[in-house]
Amino acid sequence: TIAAASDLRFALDEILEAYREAYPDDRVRVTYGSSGRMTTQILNGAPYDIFFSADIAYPKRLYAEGAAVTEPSVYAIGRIVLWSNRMDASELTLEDLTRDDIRRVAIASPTHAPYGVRAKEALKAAGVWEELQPKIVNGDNIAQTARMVQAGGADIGIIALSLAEFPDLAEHPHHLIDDALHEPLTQGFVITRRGADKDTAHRFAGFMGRDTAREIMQRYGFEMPGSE
Amino acid sequence: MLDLSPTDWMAIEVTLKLALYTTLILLVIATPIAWWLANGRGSPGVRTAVQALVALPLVLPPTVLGFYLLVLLGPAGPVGSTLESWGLNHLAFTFQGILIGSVIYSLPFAVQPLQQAFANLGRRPVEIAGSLGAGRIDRFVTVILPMTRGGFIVAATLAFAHTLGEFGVILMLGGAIPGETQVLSILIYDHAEAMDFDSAHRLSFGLLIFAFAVLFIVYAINRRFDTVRL
Amino acid sequence: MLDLSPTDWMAIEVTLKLALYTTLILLVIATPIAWWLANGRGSPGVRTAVQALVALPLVLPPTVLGFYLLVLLGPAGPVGSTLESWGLNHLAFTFQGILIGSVIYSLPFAVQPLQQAFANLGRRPVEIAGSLGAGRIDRFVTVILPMTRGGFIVAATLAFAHTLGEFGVILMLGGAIPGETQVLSILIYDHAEAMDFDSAHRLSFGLLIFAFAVLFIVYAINRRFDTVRL
Amino acid sequence: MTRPEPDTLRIMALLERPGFALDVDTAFPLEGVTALFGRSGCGKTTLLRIIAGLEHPPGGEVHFRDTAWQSGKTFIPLHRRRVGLVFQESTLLPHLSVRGNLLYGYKRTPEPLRRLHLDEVARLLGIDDLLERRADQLSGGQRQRVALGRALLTSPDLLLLDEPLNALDTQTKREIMPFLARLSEETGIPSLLVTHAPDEVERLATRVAFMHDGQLERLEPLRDALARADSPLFRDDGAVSVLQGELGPADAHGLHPFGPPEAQYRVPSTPGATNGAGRRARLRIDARDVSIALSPPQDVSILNIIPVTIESLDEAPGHHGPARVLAVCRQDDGQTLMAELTRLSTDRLKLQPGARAHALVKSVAFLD
Amino acid sequence: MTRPEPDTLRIMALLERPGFALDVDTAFPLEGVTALFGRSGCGKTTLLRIIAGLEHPPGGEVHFRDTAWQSGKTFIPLHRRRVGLVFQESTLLPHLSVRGNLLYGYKRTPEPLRRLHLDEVARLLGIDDLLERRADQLSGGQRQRVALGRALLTSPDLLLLDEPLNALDTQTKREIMPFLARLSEETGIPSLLVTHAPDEVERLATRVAFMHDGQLERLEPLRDALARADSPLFRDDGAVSVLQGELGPADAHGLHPFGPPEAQYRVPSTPGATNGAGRRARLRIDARDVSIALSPPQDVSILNIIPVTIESLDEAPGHHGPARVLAVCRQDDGQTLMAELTRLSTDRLKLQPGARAHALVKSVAFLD
Ligand SMILES: Nc1ncnc2c1ncn2[C@@H]1O[C@H](COP(=O)(O)OP(=O)(O)OP(=O)(O)O)[C@@H](O)[C@H]1O
Ligand SMILES: Nc1ncnc2c1ncn2[C@@H]1O[C@H](COP(=O)(O)OP(=O)(O)OP(=O)(O)O)[C@@H](O)[C@H]1O
Ligand SMILES: [Mg+2]
Ligand SMILES: [Mg+2]
Repeated sequence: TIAAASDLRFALDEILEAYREAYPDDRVRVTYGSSGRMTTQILNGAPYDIFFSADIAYPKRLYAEGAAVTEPSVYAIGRIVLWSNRMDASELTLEDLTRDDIRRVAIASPTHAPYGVRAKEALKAAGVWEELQPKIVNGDNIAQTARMVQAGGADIGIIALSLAEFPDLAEHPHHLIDDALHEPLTQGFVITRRGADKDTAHRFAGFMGRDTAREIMQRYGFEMPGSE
Repeated sequence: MLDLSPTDWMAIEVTLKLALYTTLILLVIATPIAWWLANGRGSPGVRTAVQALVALPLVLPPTVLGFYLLVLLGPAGPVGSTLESWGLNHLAFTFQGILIGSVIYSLPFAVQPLQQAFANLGRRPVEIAGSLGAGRIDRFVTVILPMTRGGFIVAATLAFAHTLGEFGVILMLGGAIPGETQVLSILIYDHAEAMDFDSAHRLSFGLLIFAFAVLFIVYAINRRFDTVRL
Repeated sequence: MLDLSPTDWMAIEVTLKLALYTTLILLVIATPIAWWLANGRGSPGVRTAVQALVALPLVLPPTVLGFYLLVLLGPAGPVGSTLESWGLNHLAFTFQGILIGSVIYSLPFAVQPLQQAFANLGRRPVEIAGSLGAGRIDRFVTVILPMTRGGFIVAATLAFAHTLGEFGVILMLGGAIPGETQVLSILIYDHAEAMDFDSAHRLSFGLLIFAFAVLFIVYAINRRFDTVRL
Repeated sequence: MTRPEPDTLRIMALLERPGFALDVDTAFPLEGVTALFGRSGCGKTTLLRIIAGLEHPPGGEVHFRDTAWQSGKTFIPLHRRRVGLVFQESTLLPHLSVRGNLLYGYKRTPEPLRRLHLDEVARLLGIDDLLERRADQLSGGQRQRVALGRALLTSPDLLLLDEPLNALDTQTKREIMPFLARLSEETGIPSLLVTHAPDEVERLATRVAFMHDGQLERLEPLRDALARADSPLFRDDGAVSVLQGELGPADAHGLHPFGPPEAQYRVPSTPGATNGAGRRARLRIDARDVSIALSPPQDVSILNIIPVTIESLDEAPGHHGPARVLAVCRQDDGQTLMAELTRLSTDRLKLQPGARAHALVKSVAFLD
Repeated sequence: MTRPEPDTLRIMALLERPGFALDVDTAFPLEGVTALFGRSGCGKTTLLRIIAGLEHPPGGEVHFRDTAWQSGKTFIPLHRRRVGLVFQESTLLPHLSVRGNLLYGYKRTPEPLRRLHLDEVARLLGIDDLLERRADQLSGGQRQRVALGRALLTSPDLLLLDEPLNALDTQTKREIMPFLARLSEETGIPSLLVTHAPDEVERLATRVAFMHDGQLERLEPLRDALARADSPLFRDDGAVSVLQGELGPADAHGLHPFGPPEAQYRVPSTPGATNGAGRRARLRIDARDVSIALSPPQDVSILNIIPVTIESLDEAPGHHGPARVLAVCRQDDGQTLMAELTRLSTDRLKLQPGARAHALVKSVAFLD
């Protein structure tokens, strides 16, 4: 079983398809959720074999506590974008968020969601964080944040590029936020203690490093390590 | 001592306000519904259907319910857009919004115990009060209310406690805006997800103590006024 | 027609099993607790405290409650490690685990209406049955149970509906393993997260219809057996 | 029937239940106490509930004086009918104290209409020590008295009493009945009293309504009800005569003269009763307490020997069989006196309608 | 006191309540019907509840025959005491039909112990048409009869009846009382009957227990209770004598001879009663139905003129005041006959204890 951060959802689904084609005998299953919760669950005996986190800090912690058997390795770097389903986000900049016609800005929770942390950093760097405070609404995770915007509750949101590339959302343009404004969203994975002896786990870990997988990831807006 | 940050205090304030308002609003709304369900006119089929309907908010996962409410109350939804066309604000991500969400979500907890209490009462006390010259409202206040106090207590405490703990609907609909829609449960959740268990434990503990105290006092008072029924 | 995937069907099965078991277990557990709270011996202070305690699972955000349960039932926790030392499996991420979680989380909904129903009953019916030669259990089955049927219905339906919709505790404690701990509410949540609103709507709708049907039937049967109380 | 008449309570109602049908079309005079008498299950409680507005038979009519309480679409709810109601069972509000129960209706009675007050009523009903008790801490009879007091304290326009005294012991009843009798006389509140006790009927009733199987069979003044040989009231104690007359002052023996010289009784005074001299009073004489002699006997402890003319000789009512005869006699002042005799005695004395004789009246009782 | 004795129900209990204390230490013979008589609130219901085990006063003792029902740590719960209980109020199980109520206890009675059966009991109580009704669809008297029937159908070892007939009309009561009397005689089930109705006491009771303010004042056979001039039973109708004797066959006038030649009555037969000839019977004679004459009067409709010796002359009990005298007379067969006279008559006839006289007995009634 794979545990994966929710921003991986669409990309990983496609990778899995490719993997199943390549190894039809392997049984792989994926569960998406927030990285923090999954880390807690793994620490408490969750039956996950590989864990793809949205932030490398979590796998590092697992490794430190002995719940993971491999060193955390970076498999992708995420990007955040401005996205809206009401206006043309590609024409907007972070500074524009202070405009009066934008009443609500949705971000993922900056306390626990990695994308939220980065969004906050970016807004700070752009110098609008303080001013934006009253407009900010928080989503539980990046997917929920996207839904808040999609439902129209928020005018605009900062979401993962990987979600903005998803067909439903891709109808509306997005504005890629300069990755210099925030720390990189290094996404790391580990094989857990439970998965240590499973061939499939290792095989899948290897598969993630292959071109098929990297190509899919890139298509979904992830930057791949070492591809710059 | 629990030393709490200003965010914590704000969350506590919002939580209390939300729980209190929700409970009060629920009692006001649920009482006539429950009365009608228990004693009302109209075909029993219709009443049964309404009774089942009232329980439905429980069935959906809170975030899903929250999503539907967000669509409904947001600027694009029927309620939100109507409000906007009147020059008012839509309700998504506002305190009023999460209040509506809480009320809807906790409605069954208020209606069902009340309905049961009303049904159990029988018609004799009402008849007695009527024969002594008490009109409908008078009867309700001086006879039905005190005699079904137990049902009201159950309804109020379930609604109150449930609102304290509710977070799925509120998260979706409220967006965790400090001082406005960020309630304690969301804050605790937030801390827990961020693996900041210290803060989570501290707040949870405080919340539990507080809830326990409130419930204990309410139940103790209720017990004191207990009348034995023959 | 709703055309459902095998995952959906599995989730439906797990959900039904979970809701049914939870309701049954709750009725069994809650009945003695509620009886003791309403009529038991022991100091009123202790009973009031227990009454408040029973309501507390409601107060914590479900995922936080789930977290505590996870710690408790997981391999490192007191319960989990005891089980492991007996050569059994710990309970986290198993059906039994989420069953325990659901039971604890819904306990107040079962206890409180029952307690109220028992308190309302008074002692006369029990005295009558006793004078006619019925022992404790006999009395319970033939007098108390039928006369507090309303309370049991409320308890059962609230517990049932609430378990259908519950997902915070289950998500944390169960980890959404298809066929084992992935219940409908989690699946719907998942679909919603995946922006697969079609599936989410479809399942939500199905769940609502199903819940409505169950509740309607239960309430309709209950109404038929209603006795008027003087 | 639908035209209301003043000073009556007119009821027309048809109510069907499985195995039972109430069919009443009658008018009760709104004066004094009307006793409602009938077997268990004959519909007495149901009738009271219709009058109170607690049952609402479609098409029914209830008119109180010239007010329509129920007629066509008109329906005045119970709490605006100003009716004092004592239920047959489980009658107190359990969440209130005795005082709370008593005052519940009192407080809701407009001040000028209040004719009775807490202290007085509580004292007369013997519940003044219980005022602070909770309703569930009372004995059956105490509860019943509180319920009665509570109804009285609303100073209603009409009292509907459903067996209000049946859990009370004889002595308590005796203390309460004069109070009720006085109440009906002094305040003029009309009442409808359901009872199975002939003593309550005799003591309190102005007239008697006999119900049978959901029908009102007869409504007649107490006097007539008692005088009729086949009255159901007699099933218990046999026929009874009630005499009216003036009561004189007590003589040296403690005996009061009663009635005109041609039919004068000497009656011992009862300490409890306030039978002052010169007062009109009612005497109750059981037919079986009256014997007939052709000549006035000597050396007999019987004080009252009244000359009468025998009017008729019928079979006595009740369970007494053909061996008993009820002799209806006319006193010389015109009032009727009944005597219950054995057939053997009538034969031996050769009693015939029209014959002159002496009635030996063994004992009498005051009715109020 | 703590040593159990056979064939009595021994109770020792002290129970304190605000404003009320029950203090009882007594033993009821377990035979026939013991009537519990006392004013409202004197503790009758409470006493029954202690016997049933529904109140549990610490330190109390209840022994039924040689079984300790309550003694020290021993406490047998109600459902194992085999007690048939009729509560004073709200007595039916509302979720069951009449049949369900009646059979509830019956089904829980071991087959060999069942002495009464549904059909019979329902018929005798006149509730056979109501069996399928829901408990809330009955009238007050119907409910009471179902509760009584339900208790009887458990064929208990002891019946505790708390005013079981008080919502019933006279006629229904008359139909039920012989059944209860027969039951107590034939099945030998002892019972404790709380009642306020003297007719029930006279008809059913073997002995009477008088309660007053939480105390059991006296427990005595019915005969004695009726004979005592100050018996509280008299507050209603005055003193009563009960005579026992043999009943002869009816003569041509429909009159039966009763008693030995030296004190022979002639009694009309009552159609309902089965007073066949040669049977022992009880006669009830109200003292106020008895007059005294010095010489046997002629030409009087009074049939029964019995020679007596006057034993004592007391002030009459009840509300009758000093003008009335109760003369206790001894018949020549040794039985006591009481006569209520006015003081004027005693003076005029110069009655004295020891004097010979004739008692004129106006009317008599059978007791069973
Ligand atoms: N709720 C009800 N549903 C159906 N039938 C009823 C209901 N209440 C009473 N009855 C029936 O209606 C008839 C009249 O009842 P009601 O209570 O008026 O009698 P009642 O004259 O007051 O008798 P009692 O002296 O025993 O109180 C009875 O035969 C009774 O069985
Ligand atoms: N639950 C209670 N708590 C306190 N006092 C009570 C309670 N029940 C009864 N009493 C009091 O105890 C006394 C005895 O009550 P009990 O019911 O035994 O009287 P009773 O003889 O049956 O009277 P009645 O003929 O009116 O039914 C009364 O003074 C009553 O007020
Ligand atoms: Mg009635
Ligand atoms: Mg009593």
